[in-house]
Order: sequence, then structure tokens, then C-alpha cells
Amino acid sequence: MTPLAGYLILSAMLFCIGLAGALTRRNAIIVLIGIELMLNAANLNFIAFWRFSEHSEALTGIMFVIFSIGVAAAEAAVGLALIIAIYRHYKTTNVDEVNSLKG
Amino acid sequence: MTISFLIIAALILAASVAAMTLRNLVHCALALAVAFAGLAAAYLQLNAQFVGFAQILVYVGAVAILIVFAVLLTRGGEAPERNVFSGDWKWGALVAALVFGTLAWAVKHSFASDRPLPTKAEVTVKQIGDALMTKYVLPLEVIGLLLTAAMIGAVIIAMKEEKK
Amino acid sequence: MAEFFDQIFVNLKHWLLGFVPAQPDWLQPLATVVISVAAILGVFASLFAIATVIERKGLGRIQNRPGPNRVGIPFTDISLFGFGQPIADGIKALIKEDLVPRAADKVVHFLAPLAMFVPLALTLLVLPMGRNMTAMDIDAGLLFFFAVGAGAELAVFMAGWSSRNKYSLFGAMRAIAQMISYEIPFILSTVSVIMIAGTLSPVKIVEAQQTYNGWLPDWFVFTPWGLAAFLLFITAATAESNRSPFDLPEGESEIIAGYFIEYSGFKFAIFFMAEYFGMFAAGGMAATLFLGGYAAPVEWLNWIPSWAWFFAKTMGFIFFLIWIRGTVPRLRQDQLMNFAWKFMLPMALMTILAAASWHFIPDAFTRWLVSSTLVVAPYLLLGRGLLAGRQIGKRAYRYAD
Amino acid sequence: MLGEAIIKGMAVTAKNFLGSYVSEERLPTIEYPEQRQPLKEAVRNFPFLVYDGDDWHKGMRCVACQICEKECPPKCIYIVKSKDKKPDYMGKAQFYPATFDIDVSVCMSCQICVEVCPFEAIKMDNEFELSTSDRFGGLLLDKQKLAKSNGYYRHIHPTEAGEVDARLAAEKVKAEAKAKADAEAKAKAAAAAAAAPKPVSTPATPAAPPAAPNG
Repeated sequence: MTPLAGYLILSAMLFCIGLAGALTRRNAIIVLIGIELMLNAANLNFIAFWRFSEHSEALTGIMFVIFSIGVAAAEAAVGLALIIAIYRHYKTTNVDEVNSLKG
Repeated sequence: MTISFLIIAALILAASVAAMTLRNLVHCALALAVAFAGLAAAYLQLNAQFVGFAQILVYVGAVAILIVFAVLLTRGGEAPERNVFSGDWKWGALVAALVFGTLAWAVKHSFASDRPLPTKAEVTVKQIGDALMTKYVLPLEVIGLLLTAAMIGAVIIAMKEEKK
Repeated sequence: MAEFFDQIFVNLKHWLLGFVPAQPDWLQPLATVVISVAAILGVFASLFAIATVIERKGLGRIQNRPGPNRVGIPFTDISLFGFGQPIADGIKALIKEDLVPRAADKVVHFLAPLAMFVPLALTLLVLPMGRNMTAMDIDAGLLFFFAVGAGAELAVFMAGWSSRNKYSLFGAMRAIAQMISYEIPFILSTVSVIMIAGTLSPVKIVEAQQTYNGWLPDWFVFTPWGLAAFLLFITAATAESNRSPFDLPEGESEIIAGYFIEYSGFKFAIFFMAEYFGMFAAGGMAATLFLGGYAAPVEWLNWIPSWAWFFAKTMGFIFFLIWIRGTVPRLRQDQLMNFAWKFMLPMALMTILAAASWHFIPDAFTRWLVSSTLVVAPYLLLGRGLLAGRQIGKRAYRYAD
Repeated sequence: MLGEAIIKGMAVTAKNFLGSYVSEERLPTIEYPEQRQPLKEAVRNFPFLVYDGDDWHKGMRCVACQICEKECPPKCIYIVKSKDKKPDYMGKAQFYPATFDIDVSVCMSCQICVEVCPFEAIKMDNEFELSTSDRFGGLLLDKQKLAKSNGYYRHIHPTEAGEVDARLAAEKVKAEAKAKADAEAKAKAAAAAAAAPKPVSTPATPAAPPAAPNG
């Protein structure tokens, strides 16, 4: 059980917690939090692989994570804007009740 | 498997489980912030200093507050009365467990389980800066564009429409 | 001799480390960290006590009254010129009953002062307080400073929301809006220094400012872009720590005490101390980035120990904040926001441009000319432009005249 | 130039700050217990009883006429008249108050008792440091605590005390003059009575002296 495997298991667990939350929780914001956790699990994987690679001066892992953080922040912003717009229209953030396609 | 790794892993997992299972939404958001901070500690332990501090700055500093504001704007402050989990929550948990099983199996049998620990990779901010400015300058411009577009999009979506 | 005093604390630390056994390999680094952190907390806690007295006496003297001068050694009439006051305040804070509102969210209410104090105390670790006297000399020190400083906003929200009090929620919302919108000029104003110094580590930035040409030291503040960035940094730092013209979150007249309204006793004292630690950190970083950290202003004053210069500059910054607090009235919320987004953000971007021009133009005269025009021109245009739209005249009351 | 208003403001506060260490006029604070603000003359707080000479009981001017007790709006004066008399400042025997209590927690310093007192016996004091730990007994001042010498009165209200002393002295002179005049008239009448019976005859029975004072 090398340190790399430890990190991989940790990020797998984190990913599955995020997945479980996204699938089971009712509230849209918690679904979004779950997605954030999944994204972060992926980032952790990148950094773990970068750290334990032979030529770590290639910096690909770190670059990927920096851009991934940027994209995730943008995605969180747009996601929350959507949730607020849906809340304003449907007066609820419960994912089950937001099921009619009529605008 | 040093002790510090175990402590940080425990912190991250506990915080993320709390973020997923707590009833009060604001508590979930705060637990998420703790999870982000734990992840930053994990990055620091992996000698990725720049990414660790960037993680704190972006996630703990901004995204956590963004989520907390969203919770307040959608009246999530009070604890919900009805059941927090959706009807068929068992299926969700089953799917998650299955995914974890396959991932754990893959990690166990992959080459990672016997990878020796290479030397301490010391990365200075100057190297990251050079890489960003030379090899990855195109993604940098694109992400700048993307962030602006996302910001404007988010503002337009969340803007109050004028009553016609 | 001067070298001895300059390195007195470093040698003291090495002497203390001598007592730590070296067998378990993790004990030595742990001991160094513990000593540094204890020293920092000790020094800055006492500086906090002195700063409160200086603030109250300074504000008093500005308003032609003496300020606290009563609390001295008990049962004698030695008044210690008021410097006994923080001891009295400390005891009062300890003794006062610590009320928690019944509707409050107990856990979050309890954690908020801690979550506020820890990040702001962490920011002190990266400041180079003297020649090789930096607690945490890391490569991306400046990024660490801003990253941990950003953690304070979450604590402000926790305090405001968990007190279940409308005023405190108002205060928290104002504070977060203000801190986030001033964080961008706060960070952007340092980008020019990073570009010129070529590093994110405060220690190397200070070393870049050690040389003197003639009488003038090579501090960044004596360059056009440096002065502009310095002023932006100070204004943003004042807003970041909710001080003086930007103290809307705890605007006593409107919303009583902002986000720490439901805190009394020692928790309130922690909030108070956290605010001061934020100011010390901002002052220390301003000194490090622009005023040459622990460098002496003139060549022949080098015999004064380097840490004395650092703390002199930091306390100078604190006194400047007190001086501003005694002078400038409080800003309205929309003025506050306009100032941040419409004035400070473009100015910060222009200072980066000015620093770039400073770096790439070889000839000294044209370098000064281009750089200063790149700073002064937008200052005037933005200033005039923002004021053009509104009629700044005598206030007309619609009803009560 | 933008921002020079802030610089001007800072200059003003800097002048105040440095001035407060230098010039007296920029630090007018009077640090209360050590330095004191000189009280204006007409300052009044609670009444006190004036006495002449040095023995407060004998020299007390109050004759327990109880006008002030009746006039006091909040009724905070309580007087019990004495049975025997004692000579007042003119030597005339007058009553004196056996007990004279003022409840200063009730008194509202309206000075009506001073205005109605015909004998200048009660005046207003300007002593304001009267805090006591006992809310009831401590604020009920009895005759002894109320008695203060005329010298103290002249010290705290010099002009008013001057007029009062002048008036009392004038009254005293007038009273003595009247007494002297009475004495002379009586003496003259007695002498006239003694002289009148001699020239007519010397009846044997001693005539009762016709006490006909002409006052």
C-alpha cells in the first residue's frame, strides 16, 4: 500500500461520497456541492500522479489542476446562478419538484 | 502511509460525509469549506505549494462563500422539515458503492500499489510561471475568456427580469 | 556590535533549540515551529495591547482630549500614561459574562471567532520581520498571505449568520461584499511588485530593496508605479480589515455593531484581536512590499537592528490608520462599491502596466516619464470621469428644510 | 487635484494632535478629581442651616417657625418645635427646632424654603459629592449634619451672604436703637413720674407708678 495508492483510494472515496450525495440528496445546492467534491477528487488524483511521476518537472499535473480549479469555479458560479433563477421561478430548490419542461 | 496523511485523509472524508448528510444547508456549506481546506493540506503534503494555496484562495475564499450565499438566497437557512434524502436514495448509495468497488479494485491491481517514492520534487513558482507563459499560454488565454463568459452568463441568468 | 543586536533573536532561538534532544527526527522541526509561533503570538499580542491604547489616545488627542490616562499600578497613583488600560480591558473581557442567544446556532456561533482569528494570525507567518527572521520562509509566501487572508470572510459570515440577528446578518453581508470586492485590488496592487521583484517570496522581495543609490534607498515606494500600488494596497488593506472610512460592517450608528453584535466577553475580545492582527499583517506586508521590510531608510542608520525597522514601519502604518480614522467620515455602501470596482480595479491594472513600462524602458528619464504618465493620467481621468455623472453640491433635503 | 480634500483634513487633525501636546488651548480637559471647575456663584444643590458664632446649637438662627416645612413642594423638611427657648442673635428668647430633618433624596433644590424663611436661617449649599452607600438613612440629613457656619455661607455665596449680613446688622442696630429709645423713654417717664409728685405735696400713700410708656 504505497502512498500513491493511498491517495488514489482517498480520491476514489471522495469521488464516491460526492456521487452518493449528488444522487441521493433532494436539494439542488447539495447536488452542486456533490459535483464540486467530485471535481476536487479528480484534482487530487492529478496532483498525486504528478508527485509520484519520474520527471515531475513536466508540471503537466499541476497545470491541469490549475485550469481545472478555474473551470470548476466558473462552473460553480453558473450552476448557482441557474439554481437561483430556478428558485425564483419555481419557489423551490427541491430537485424532484422541478420536473416540468414548460418554461 | 504516514500519520499526517491519515489525519488529513480522515479530516477530508469526515468533512465531505458531513457536507453530504447534514440537514442544515449552511452547515453543509461550512463542512464543504473544511473539506476544501483538508484537500489544500493534502496538496501541500504532496509538495504542490502553489496549487494548495490557489485551492485555499479560490475554493475556501470564494466558492464556499458563493455556495453559502446561494443557500441564503434560496431560503435554505432553516433546517428542512421533510425527509432530506430523495425517495429512492438506496439506489443512489448502491451505485456509489459499486463505483467505489470498481475504482478500488482498479487501484489495487494497477502498477500504483508498488510504485516507489521518487525524490522530493521541488517546484518553484517561477517554473510554474514560465510553464504557464510559454507552453500553456493558449489554455491560459482560453480560461481567461471562459471565466469572463461564465461571469457575465451567471450575472445575466441570476438577474431579476424587469416586470414587463 | 550592531550585528549582535540584529541577530539577537535568531541566536536566542538557536540557543533554545540546543536544549531540544535530536533523537526523534520530527522533534527538531516541531521545536523550531513552536518557538517561532510562540514568539509571534507573544510579540503581536502585546503589540495589540499597545495598539489599542495608542488608538484611543491618538483619537483622543486628535479630538483635543487626553485619552485614557488613569489605569496604572493599583493602589498607587502611578498612571503609566494609560498603558495599563489594555490590562484592565483584558480582565474586563475575561470577567464579562459570555451570553449566547437562545436561537443562535451553538456550534457555528462558538467557532466563528476561532475561524476569524486563526487565518489572520497565520498571515503573520510569512512576514520577514528581520534579517533571516521569517517564521515560514516559503517560495509562494505572498500567495499564502492572500489565500489565508481570504479565509476570514467565511468566518465573518459564520459570525453574522449564526447569531440569528437581523443586524448581525446585515453587518455580515456588508462585510463580505466589501471584503470580496476589495480583495481584487488588494491582490492586483501587489502584482506589479511581484513582476519587478520576479518572485512571490516576501524575503526575496525585501532583499531586492536593500541597496541604496545616493541618499535614497531603492524602495519600491519611490517609483511612480510603486507609490500608486502602495496607496492602492493601503486603501484596500484598510477596507479588508473593516477600518476607518470603510467600517460600514460595524457602523455603530446604523447597525449597532455589525457581525459581532451577539458576542460578549472573551469572544468579542478575540474578534477585536483578530481585526488588529489583520491590520498588523497588512501593515507588515505593506512595509515588506513597498517600504523595504527591515531596511534602514538611510545608509548610516544601519546600526539600528533590522527588526526594529520592521516594527517601526508596521506601527507607523497602524498610526496612519488611526490618523485616517480620526479624519475621514464613513463611506456609503454604494460609494464603497463604486470606489472599489470603478476606481481601484482599473487603477490597479494601470499600475501593472506602469510597472511593465518601468521594467522594459532602459533610459532612466523616459522610464520615469512613461511610468508616471501611465499612473497619473488614469488617476485624473478616472477621478474626473466618476465625478462627472453626479452633482456633488450642497445636500438638498426634499422634505425637512 | 483629486484627493487634496483628504490631505487637508489630515493636516487639520495632525495640527490638533501635535497641538494638544504643545499649546494649552488645544487640550482644555479638566481632569475632574484633581483639577476642579470653579463653580458659578449661584450654583445650588441642597439646603443647610446657618448658625452664627462657633457653637452650632446656640448660634442656630432657625426658630422652628415651620414656614419652610409647609411651603416645601415635595414635603422633604420635618421639624419638631422645642419646648424651651434660647436667645437668638439679638438676645430675644426664641424657640428652636428639636429635630430638623431634610430628606435630600426627595429635595428638588427649588430654593423655595430659602425664599420664605423670614429669619435667613436656611440657605442653599453647592456641595454635590454626596454619594452614600445607604439609600435611606444616608440621605436623611439631621439638624447636626445640616448646620453650617455663617463663615462657610459667606465663603460659598459671598455677595448674597454680604447682603444678608448687612441686613441683619442693620436690623440689630435698629433694634438696639429702638431698645435704647424705649429705655430712655421709660427712664424719662420714670423720672417724670418721680419729679411730678414732689412739687404738689407728699401724700403718704406711695402712688403706683403710672406705667405709661409712650412707645
